[in-house]
Amino acid sequence: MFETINMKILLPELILICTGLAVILLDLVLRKKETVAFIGVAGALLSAYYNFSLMSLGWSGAVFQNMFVLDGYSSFFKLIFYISLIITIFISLNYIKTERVSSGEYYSLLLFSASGMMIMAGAADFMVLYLGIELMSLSLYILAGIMRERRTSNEAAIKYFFLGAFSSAFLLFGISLTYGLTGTTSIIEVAEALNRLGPAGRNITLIAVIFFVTAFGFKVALVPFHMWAPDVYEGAPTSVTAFMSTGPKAAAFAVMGRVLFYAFGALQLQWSAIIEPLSIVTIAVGSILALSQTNIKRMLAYSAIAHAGYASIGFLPGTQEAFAAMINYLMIYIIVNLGAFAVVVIMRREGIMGEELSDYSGLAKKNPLVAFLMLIFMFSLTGIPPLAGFIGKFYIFMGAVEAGYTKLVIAAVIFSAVSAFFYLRVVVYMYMKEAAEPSVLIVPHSVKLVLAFTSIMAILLGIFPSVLLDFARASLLG
Amino acid sequence: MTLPQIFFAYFAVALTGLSLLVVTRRNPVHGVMWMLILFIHVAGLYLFLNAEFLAAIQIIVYAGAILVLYLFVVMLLNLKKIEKERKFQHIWIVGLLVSVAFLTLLIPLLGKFSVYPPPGEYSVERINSEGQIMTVGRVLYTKFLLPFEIASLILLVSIIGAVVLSKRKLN
Amino acid sequence: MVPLSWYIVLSAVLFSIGVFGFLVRRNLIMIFLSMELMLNSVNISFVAFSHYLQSMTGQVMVFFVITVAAAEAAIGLAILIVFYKNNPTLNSDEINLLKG
Amino acid sequence: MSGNYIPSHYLPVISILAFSVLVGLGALIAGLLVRPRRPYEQKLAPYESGNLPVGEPRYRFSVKFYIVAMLFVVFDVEAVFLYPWAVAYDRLGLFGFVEMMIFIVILLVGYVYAWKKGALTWE
Amino acid sequence: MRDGDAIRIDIYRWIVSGNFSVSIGILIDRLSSVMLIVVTSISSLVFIYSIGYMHGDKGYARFFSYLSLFVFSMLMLVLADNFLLLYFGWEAVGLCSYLLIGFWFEKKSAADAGKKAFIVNRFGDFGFGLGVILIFLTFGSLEYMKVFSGAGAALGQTVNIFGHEVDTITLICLLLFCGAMGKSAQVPLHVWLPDAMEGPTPVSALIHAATMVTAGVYLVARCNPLFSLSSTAMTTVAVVGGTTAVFAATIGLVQNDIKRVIAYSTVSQLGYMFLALGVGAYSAGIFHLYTHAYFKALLFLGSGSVIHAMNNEMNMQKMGGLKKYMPVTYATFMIASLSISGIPGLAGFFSKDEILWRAYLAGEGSGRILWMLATAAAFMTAFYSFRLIFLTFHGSFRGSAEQEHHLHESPAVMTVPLMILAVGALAAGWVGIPPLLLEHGDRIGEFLAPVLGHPAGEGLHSEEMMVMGVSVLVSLAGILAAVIFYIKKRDLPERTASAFKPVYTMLYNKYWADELYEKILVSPVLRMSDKVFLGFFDGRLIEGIVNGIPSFIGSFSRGLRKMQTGLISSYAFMMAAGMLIILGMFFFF
Repeated sequence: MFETINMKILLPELILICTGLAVILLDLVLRKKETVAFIGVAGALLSAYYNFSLMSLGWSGAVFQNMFVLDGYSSFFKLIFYISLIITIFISLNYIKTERVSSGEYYSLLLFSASGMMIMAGAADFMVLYLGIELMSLSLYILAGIMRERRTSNEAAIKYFFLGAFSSAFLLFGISLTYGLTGTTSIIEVAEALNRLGPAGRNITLIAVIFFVTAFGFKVALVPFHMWAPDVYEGAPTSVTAFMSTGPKAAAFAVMGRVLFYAFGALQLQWSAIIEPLSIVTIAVGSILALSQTNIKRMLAYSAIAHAGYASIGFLPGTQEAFAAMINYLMIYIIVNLGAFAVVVIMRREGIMGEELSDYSGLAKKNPLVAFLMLIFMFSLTGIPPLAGFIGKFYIFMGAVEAGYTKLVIAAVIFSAVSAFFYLRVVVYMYMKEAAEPSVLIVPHSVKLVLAFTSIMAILLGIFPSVLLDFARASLLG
Repeated sequence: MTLPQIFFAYFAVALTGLSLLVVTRRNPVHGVMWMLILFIHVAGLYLFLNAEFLAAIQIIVYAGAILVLYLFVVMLLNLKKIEKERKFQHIWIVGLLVSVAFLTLLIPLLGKFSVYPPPGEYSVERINSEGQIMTVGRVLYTKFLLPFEIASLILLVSIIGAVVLSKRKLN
Repeated sequence: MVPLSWYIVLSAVLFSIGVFGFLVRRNLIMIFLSMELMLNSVNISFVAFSHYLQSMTGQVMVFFVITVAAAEAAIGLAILIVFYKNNPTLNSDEINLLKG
Repeated sequence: MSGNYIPSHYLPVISILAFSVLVGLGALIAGLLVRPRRPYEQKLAPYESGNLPVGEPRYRFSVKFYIVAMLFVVFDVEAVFLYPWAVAYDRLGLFGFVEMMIFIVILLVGYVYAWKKGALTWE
Repeated sequence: MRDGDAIRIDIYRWIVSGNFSVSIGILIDRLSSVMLIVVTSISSLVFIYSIGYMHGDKGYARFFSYLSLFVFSMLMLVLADNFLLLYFGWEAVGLCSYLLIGFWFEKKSAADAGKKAFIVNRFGDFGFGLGVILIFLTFGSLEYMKVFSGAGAALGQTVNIFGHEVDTITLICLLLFCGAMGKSAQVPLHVWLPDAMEGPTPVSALIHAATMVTAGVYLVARCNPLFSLSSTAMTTVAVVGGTTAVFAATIGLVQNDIKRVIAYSTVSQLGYMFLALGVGAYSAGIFHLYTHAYFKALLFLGSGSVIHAMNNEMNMQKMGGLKKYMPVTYATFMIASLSISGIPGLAGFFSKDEILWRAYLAGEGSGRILWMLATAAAFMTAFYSFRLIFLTFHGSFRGSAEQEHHLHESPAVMTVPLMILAVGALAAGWVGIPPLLLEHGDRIGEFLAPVLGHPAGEGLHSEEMMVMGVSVLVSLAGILAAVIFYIKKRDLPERTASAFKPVYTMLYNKYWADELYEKILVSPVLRMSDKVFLGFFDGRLIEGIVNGIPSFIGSFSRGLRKMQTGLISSYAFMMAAGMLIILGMFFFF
C-alpha cells in the first residue's frame, strides 16, 4: 500500500513542511532569531532543488490515487512560490525586527502558507485543493494580523478573515455541486464525467462554474470581489503584503487555471464569457482608483488588482499559448512587485512609517541607487519597452488579439497608459520633489540581494524574453 | 406522504426556522443557544442520510467544541451595550434583497437536480453491514490520506495562530 | 421517497439565510455564526450527495470541512479578541479605519 | 433505496429525546400560563444569597479562558480523527499506523509549542 | 570671355534625395561677368570709403564682417549655376541687408526698418520659392542649362490652380518676377527701400544702389529664355517697371531728406531697367544697370560725405551753400547728377536713351504709353536731381551756426573713391554708344547677345534720332525747371506746393503706402492671431482637452474611492451582488 516510489513526488512539499516544523521548534530553543530565517531559506532551496531535479529526472506523475500531481504546470508555479517565499524572508529579516514581530511564528507561518500554495498548485482533487487553499489562507489571516498592537493590522486581519471565509463557503458550495454532478472530486474524472453527461447537467455545471469564479475571483481580486485587497494590503505588515500580493495571487491563478481549464474545459466559452467583462473592469477600476491614492501600499494594491486584470486576459482565449503568456506575465509581475515592495520595506525606519507618497520626495538626493531601482520597477510595472513588464503585457495582448479580443486589448492598452500616470508620479516624487530632511536609508544586506536580483531579472527578462516564455510553454506541455 | 417525507418536512421546517432565529436574535448568547439546537437538528438529518458517525461528530465537534468557543468569546463582550444597539445594518434591506434574489435564482435551477452519475459501491446496506465508523475509517486512511495529513497541518497552524495572537506576553 | 433535489434546495435555503446573516448583522460574532451556518448548509448538501450517489467522498469531505471550520473558528476568534482589545467595538459598520 | 432510508435503530433514541423535550417544555409553558404575574424590582435582581447584588451580573471573562477553549477544540478534532483510525486499525496495517503517527507528531509539535509559549499555564 | 563660351565648374553634390539632386556649381558667362565687374568694383570702392566713414564707430569690426558676408552672398547669387544656389544667395543677401540696415540697432527706427525690409523681401521670396519649386516640377531639374534648354518643350503645359488652367511658363515667370519685385523694390513691394536709408550710407551705396537691388533685374535677365516665351509675363514686367519709374519719381520731387530722394531715384531707375526687360531689350536693361551702379553709388557716397560733414544732418532744407566748403564732393555730385539726368556724352544718357528707344519700338499701343511714361520720369529725374544739388550746394547755409563752423571737406580716403566713381559715371556710357552715332558703338550689346539675344524691332533712323532728341530736350527742361524753382525764384516751391495742396501732401507722405499696408495687412493679421487662434483654439479647445481629461479622471477616481467604504458588509454585499449579476446574466437574460 505504501507506494514508496511515488512518495518522491510529494518530497518538495514534505521538505518545506519539515522546515516549518523545525522553525517552530528551534525558535523556542534558539536565542539568535536570524538563524530561524536562514533555516527557512535553506529548506526552501532544498525543496526547490528536489522539485526541479525530480522534474528533470522525469518523475512527474500523480500520487495518492492522482489526488496530487507533479507536472510542468505545477512546477512552474512552484518556481514562483519559491521565489516569492525566499524574497519575502530576505525582505522581512530586518523588517520584523523594527516591527517587533515574533520571528519564529512569522517564518513558520510563511513556510506553511508556501506549502499550502504548493499543495494548491499540485492538487488534482477538489478536496486537496480546498484544504490547500484553507491552509494558505489561514496562515495568511494570522500573518496579516501578526502586528497585534497596531490597529490597522488588526482590522486587516478581520477583513481578510471574514471575507476569506465567505469566499471559501462559496468555493465549498461549488465543490458540492460538482461532486453532486459527477460523483467524484478528482479533476480529471470530473472532466470525463462532464463530457459523458454532455448538455444534461449544463445548468448546474454553469452554477458550479459561477461559484468557482466567485471564490477564485475573491482570491485573485477580480473586480466585484476585489474590495478586500486594498484595505488588507495597506493594513498588513509590508513584508506580508509583499508576500500576499505575489505568492497567493499566483497560487489562486494556478488553481483557477487548473479548475477552469482542466476540469471545466467543456464550458470554456461560458467561463471566458464570464471572465472577459470581469478582467476589463478590473483593469479599469485598478488603474483609475490607483490615481488618487496617497499611500504607496494602497496604490500598489490597486496596481496589483489591475495586473490581476491583465493576467486574467490570458484565460480568455483558452489556448495553451495564451495560458503560457499568462503564467509568463505572472512570473514577471511577481518579481517586479517584490522588488517594489523591497524598496517600500527599506523606507520603514524607526519612527517613520514610510508608506505615504510624500515620504518618497527627494529620495534620489541622498540614496540615488535605491531611487533608480525603484524607477526600474515603476517603469517595468507600467510596461515600458526595455523592461520585462512590457514583454509580459505584449504576449498577453498578442494572445488576446489573435483570439479576436481586440476591443478588450485596446481598452487594456488605454488603461495601461492611464496607469503610467500614477507609477511615474512616484518617480516624480523621488526625483523632482524636495524633501524636508532627506535621510540616508540603511539598506540591510539581505534586501540589497533582493533588490539586485529583482532589478537584474526585470531588465534581463525584458531583453531576453524568450528564455522565460519557452520555459512557460514547455512546462505547460510537459 | 410517506414517513421519510414527513421526517424530511419536519427537519426542513425546523432547520429554516432555527436558522432564521439564529440570524435575527439581538443577543449573541441567544443566537448561540438557538445555534446549538440547530446543530442537533442537523445531526438528526445526518442520521436520516445514513451518516451516523458524522452526526456524532457534528454534535461532539460543532455543538460541543466550537459553540463553546463562541460562548467563551461572547462572554468577553459587555452584553449590556450590545443589547441597546441596533442589530441590523442601516441598509439591511439590501442584504435581504440579495439573499432573496439568491434564493429565487438558485432554487428553480437546483430544484431540477436528478441523480446523474452511476451509483457508487457504498450502498446503504454495505455501509450498515460493515458499520459506519469502519467504512469511514477504511476510506479515510487509504483513499483520502493526503487531505488527512493536510488537515493536521491546518490544525497546527490554527494552534500557532491562536497562541500568537491571543497570548499577551510571549516569553 | 424524498428526492435528492429537496435536500439541495434545503441547503440552498440555509445558505441564503447564512448570506443574509453575513450581510445584515452588525455584530462580528453574529456574522461568524452565519458563516458557520453557511458551512453547515454545504455539509448537508455534501452528505445528501454522498447518500444519494452511494459514495463515501461526500462524508469524508464533510469531515474535513468540520476540521477546517474548527480551525477557522479558533483563528477567527483569536483575531476577533485581539481586535476587540485594541478597538472598543465589534460592530462591523464601525470598522472603517482602512478605506478609500 | 436511498430515497426513503429511515434509521430504524435510532428511532427509540429520537423518540425518547422528543418525549423529554416535550415534558420539559410542557412544564415550563404550563407554569407560564397558570402563575400570576406581579414582577417588582427586587424579585427580578439576580439572587446572591440575600446580600445586595454587586457589579455586573455576568463579569467579563479574561483571555486565558479562550486559549484553553481553543486548545480543547483543536485536540478534540484530533481525537475525532483517532476514532475511525482506531476502529479500522486492523484493516490498515503498518501503513495506517505510520500515517497516524505523522498526524500525531505534527499536532505534538503544536502542543509543545503551546506549552513552551505558556499557553497552558493558568496564572 | 571673348569667344562667348561659358565656364561651368561643378564643385560637389550638395543635396541628393530621390530624383532631386542639386550641386554647388559656378557658371561664369557673359551676363554674370558683367555683374561681377559691377559688384566687385563698387564694393571695393565702398570698402575704402567706409574706412573713413565708419571711423570711430564702436561696431566697426562688425560692420566690415557684415559687408564682406554681403559681398560673398552677392557673388554666390550671381555665380550660381542652378536655381537653388541662386535662392541661397538671394536669401543670404536679404539677411545681410537686414543686418546692415539695422546696424545701429539701438536706434528703434533702424531696427524697425531692418525688420520691414526683411519682411517685405520675404513676401517676394515666397513667390520666388514657389517659382523654383514649380520649375523643378515642370523641368525635373534646377540646372540653368537643363531648364532653359527644356523651356521650349514645356511651352504648352498648364497647371491647375484652384480649378482653372494656368499656363506653366507664365506662372513660373510671374512667380520669379514676384521675387524680383520684392528684392528690387518695385511698386507694390517698394516701401522698404526708403526706410532702408536708416543704415549707414556706404551700405545704402553698395546694397541699395548697385548690387542687391539689381539682383531682381539679373534674375529676370538670366531667365530671359522663359520670359520671352510668355508675352503676358513680359507686359507685366514692363508695366510694373514703367509705373514704378513714374511713381517713385513723383515722390522724389518733394522729399526733403537727402538720402530718401536718392532712394526714390534708385527705385525709379530700377523701374527703367524692368521696363527695358519688359519690352525685350535685356541687354539695354543690363547696360542701364551697369551705368546706374556707378553714378548712383557716387550720389550716395557724395551725400554720405555731406552728411558726414554736417555731422549726420539729413534734411536738405537745413543745408545750402556747401559748394565752397566741399569742392570735390560738389564736383563729383554735379557729374553724377548730369549723368543721371541723361545729358548726352555721359553714361546715363546712353543707357537711358537705349531703353527709351527700345520702349518706343516695342509696340504700337502699349509701347507708346510706356515710352511717354519713361520720358515723363526722365524729366522728373532731372528735376529732382538738380533740386537736390541746388538745395544742398547752392544758396546760403540754412543750418545752425555750430554746424557751419564744423563744415569741412571729407578726408582723402573718402574723396578718392568719389573721384574714381566720377570717372566711372563719365566713361561707363561709352561702352554702349548706339550704332546711330558710332558704327560698332554698341559693344556691350554684342557682348551680351549670346546670353541675352538681340532685342526685336528695327526702327527707322529718323525715329531713333527723334527719340534721342526728345530725351535730351526733356532732361534739359528738367534742369531748367530746377534752376527756375530753386535758384531764380526761391518762393516758387512754396507757392506751387500750396497751390496743389492735396497733390503735394499725397506725394509727401508717399501715397500713404505704409499706412495703407498697415491697415490692410498688418493689423488684421495681428488681431486675427491673438483673438481667434490664441483665444479660441489655444484657450478653450486645447486647454480643455489637455487638462480636461485628467481632471475628469481624477474626480471620477475620487468618486470611485468613496465606493470603498471600508465596511466588511458592503464588501460582502459587492461580492454577492457581483455573483448574482453573473448568475442573472447567464440564466435570465
